[in-house]
Amino acid sequence: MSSGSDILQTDAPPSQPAEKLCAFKPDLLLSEDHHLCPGCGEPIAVRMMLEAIKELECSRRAVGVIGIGCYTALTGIIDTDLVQALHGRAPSVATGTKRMLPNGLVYTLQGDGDMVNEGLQEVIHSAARGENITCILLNNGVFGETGGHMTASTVVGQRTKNTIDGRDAKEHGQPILISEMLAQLSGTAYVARCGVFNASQTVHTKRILRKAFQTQLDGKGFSFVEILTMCPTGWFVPVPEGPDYLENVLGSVHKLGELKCE
Amino acid sequence: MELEIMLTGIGGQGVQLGAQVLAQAAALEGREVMYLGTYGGTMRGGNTDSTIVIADSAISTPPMVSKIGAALAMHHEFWRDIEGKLRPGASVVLNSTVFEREVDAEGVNIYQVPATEIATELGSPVSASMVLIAAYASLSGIVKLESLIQEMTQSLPSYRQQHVQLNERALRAGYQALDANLAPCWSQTEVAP
Amino acid sequence: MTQIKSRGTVNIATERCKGCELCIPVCKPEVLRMSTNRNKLGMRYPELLPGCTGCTACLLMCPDFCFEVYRYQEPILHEVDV
Amino acid sequence: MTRVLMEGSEAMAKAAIAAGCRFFSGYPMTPFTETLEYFGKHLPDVGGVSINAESELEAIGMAWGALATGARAATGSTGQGLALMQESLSEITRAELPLVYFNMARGQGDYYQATRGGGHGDYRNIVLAPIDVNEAVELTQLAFYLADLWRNPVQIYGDYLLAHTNETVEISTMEFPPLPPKDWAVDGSLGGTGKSRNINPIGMSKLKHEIEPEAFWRRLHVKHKEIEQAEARYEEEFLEGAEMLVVAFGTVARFVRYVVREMRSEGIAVGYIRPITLWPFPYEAISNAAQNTQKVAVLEQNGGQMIDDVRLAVLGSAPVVALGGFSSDEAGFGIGPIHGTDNIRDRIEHGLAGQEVMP
Repeated sequence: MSSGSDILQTDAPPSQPAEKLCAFKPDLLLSEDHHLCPGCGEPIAVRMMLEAIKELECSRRAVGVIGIGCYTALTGIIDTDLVQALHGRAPSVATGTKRMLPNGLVYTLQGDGDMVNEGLQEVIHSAARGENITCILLNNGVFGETGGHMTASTVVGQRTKNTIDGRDAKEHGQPILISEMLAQLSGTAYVARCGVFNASQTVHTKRILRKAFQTQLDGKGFSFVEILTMCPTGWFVPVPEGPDYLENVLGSVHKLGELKCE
Repeated sequence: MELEIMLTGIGGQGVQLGAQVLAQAAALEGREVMYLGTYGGTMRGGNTDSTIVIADSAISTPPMVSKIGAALAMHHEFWRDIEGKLRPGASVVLNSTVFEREVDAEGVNIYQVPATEIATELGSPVSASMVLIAAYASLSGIVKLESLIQEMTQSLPSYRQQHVQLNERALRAGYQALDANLAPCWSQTEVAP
Repeated sequence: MTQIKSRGTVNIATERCKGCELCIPVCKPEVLRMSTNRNKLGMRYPELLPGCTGCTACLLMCPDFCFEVYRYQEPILHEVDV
Repeated sequence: MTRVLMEGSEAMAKAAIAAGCRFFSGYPMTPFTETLEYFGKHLPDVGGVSINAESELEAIGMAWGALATGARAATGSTGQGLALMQESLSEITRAELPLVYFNMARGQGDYYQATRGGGHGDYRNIVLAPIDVNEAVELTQLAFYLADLWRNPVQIYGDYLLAHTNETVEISTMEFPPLPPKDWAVDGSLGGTGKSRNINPIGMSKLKHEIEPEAFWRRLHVKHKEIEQAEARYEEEFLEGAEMLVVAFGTVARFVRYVVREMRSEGIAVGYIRPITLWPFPYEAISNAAQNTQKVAVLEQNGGQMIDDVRLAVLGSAPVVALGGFSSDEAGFGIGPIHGTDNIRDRIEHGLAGQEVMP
């Protein structure tokens, strides 16, 4: 449509009068620099989370308990108080933190390998206990950090390093749909699944995160947000195809929506 | 001075309660006390015994004792385990209503108290262990009767408070069953208050 | 020559860009495209053509925080070759 | 404050509360259960929290989270349960959080676990091994102080007899020197200021993308060396003129001390030394004592674990003989013939005759 000469200058703020709608980074991020892969969905989800905390005016009371995964690299730039937990153990650590800090907004950030594999009992028990915390799952269906291995939420047919021809239910079993599992428990007050595969879903993700945090602020009990995130590196798909793969392959099994809202 | 006392009997005879009341009464009187109850897996009918060490300064004796200065036996069933541990000069108080065995130990002083019979006459055989500990308290002066009564009341769980009066009668009767100071365990000046 | 209206614009931190291209398809007015040049990381990066609406979709989908989004007080008109 | 008769497990829990412990999480297991019960019953009275966790893994995780807020917090189990907690123990050590944890062990077979640990990497936990309930009450309070002072976990190593023996004790809050403020604790208040905190076991800090494991580990190592210098504690009796020195710890040492006192009163030249801290181990005290004796005996209720440390202390200056061994009841709770002064005396007499005792 346009030729090369039409390229606008974008290396500085505009010189004409203009309103800044959005800064490079959310206020609760210390720096834009990180080492996650191109096309990764996790920084997008973390941006939404930090914006939700800021919008709820909880910047000065939020404490994050962080699991082990690629997103752990972001702990160097997340500007809320943090406690680094072991792989899978964040919900228990968050339990102790919240009990001693009842006015804090206590959240966990975990991946599917962390939460649905290693720490499955922790999240289930914390949910069943109705612990007044918000657990956030970044679900990309692989162990991204080790290079793309199968997790308990890898969908059937999905290629991973150890299911190179696709997850075969006969050999590798079926994925765990963690949101559905947690929604059944009477201790959970809010459960929703969303994804960051396009702009409107990303905005919706923030809306869901706000509702989950509000659930905690209202003292209603355990709130849970599962965010489907891209991992083109771990999926062995071309980077630009990540969002489509997420929506159509993972999203068709881990279906989006609010599963519980009390 | 460190005095090791063992109580023995069959589960359900009140051995643990008796030991607890005796131990607590000594603590109430400012003594150093250590006590450990051991019993079989069942509530009633199994082996039950309890070790108490009462002292006038920090206790050196470990919780499982090899030698004992006094034995209170509610029943003969598990008596053999205890007999060999008696020190020369030890006081042995037997529930003579049901204790049907010879005491095979040299140089010990045996006192027969028909504890179950006394308790039954007072209303119920379950308070026999109160009779026995009070009888021992009387002959040894280890604790005062009032201390036993106070700690018995404290030690009974809320659902057994209806037994307080019966147990108090049993303690008083036991205290009368043997002459006071037959075998004093503290020096006379200490017993006085 | 024709006129294209830009209601908004972006400031792009091209040196941070890892070239994932997620911003390209989410741009509804289709005014982002990948560069032919490469940045210091060796990556192609997005370039802006006239017609930006300031919708923030690019920013929302950028994992590397490369976009800052502005809305002009008055739309800017660009003269472009058709 | 008067002295009251209390069961060991309850007395330790009460001492912990007196020391300011406000959070406890645990999973029931004999003989640790009564400790958990006491916290559950009495922590709410002081505004504290006690959680009956769904597993040991979760129990220690919860304590970790509570510690991060600056609260004095504790957990515990038996050695079996602590085996499940090992991963967290090494991480909490690295996160420099002041955890206090109880091992109501089923005997003394957890010596290696307590002093070497089964966790990953280079880490050390202070281990206090009380001889009786009175000392346990003091050491429990000391544990919270040492944990805060060094920002390092402290274990209290007890057993069935310590947990279940009743003793007259006095429990009142002990005085310790002032501690630095816990400015590292999270409360959320620094969010968005650029100075938010990160309690982190791998040395990662804000605005640094790379960790520096070597520098981090070296710093911890230096701290652990300082603890070794500062905190070794022991008790000794009758070292003067002792022909043989008996080393024992915890409840077994109570039997050993009793027998050694008895034998000394009979004129038998036996001495006694007891590590109160299993780590740091009182190497120097034992090394010095070994210079003036003909042999050193180790009497522990296991197949021979502390004997390694005794050998390291003695370093060949006297023969080291093993007099300990396995000893348990049928349930495996770790009460056995070794908990008898006759049995202990027999073992010590073997030692005096130059004979080892097969475990």
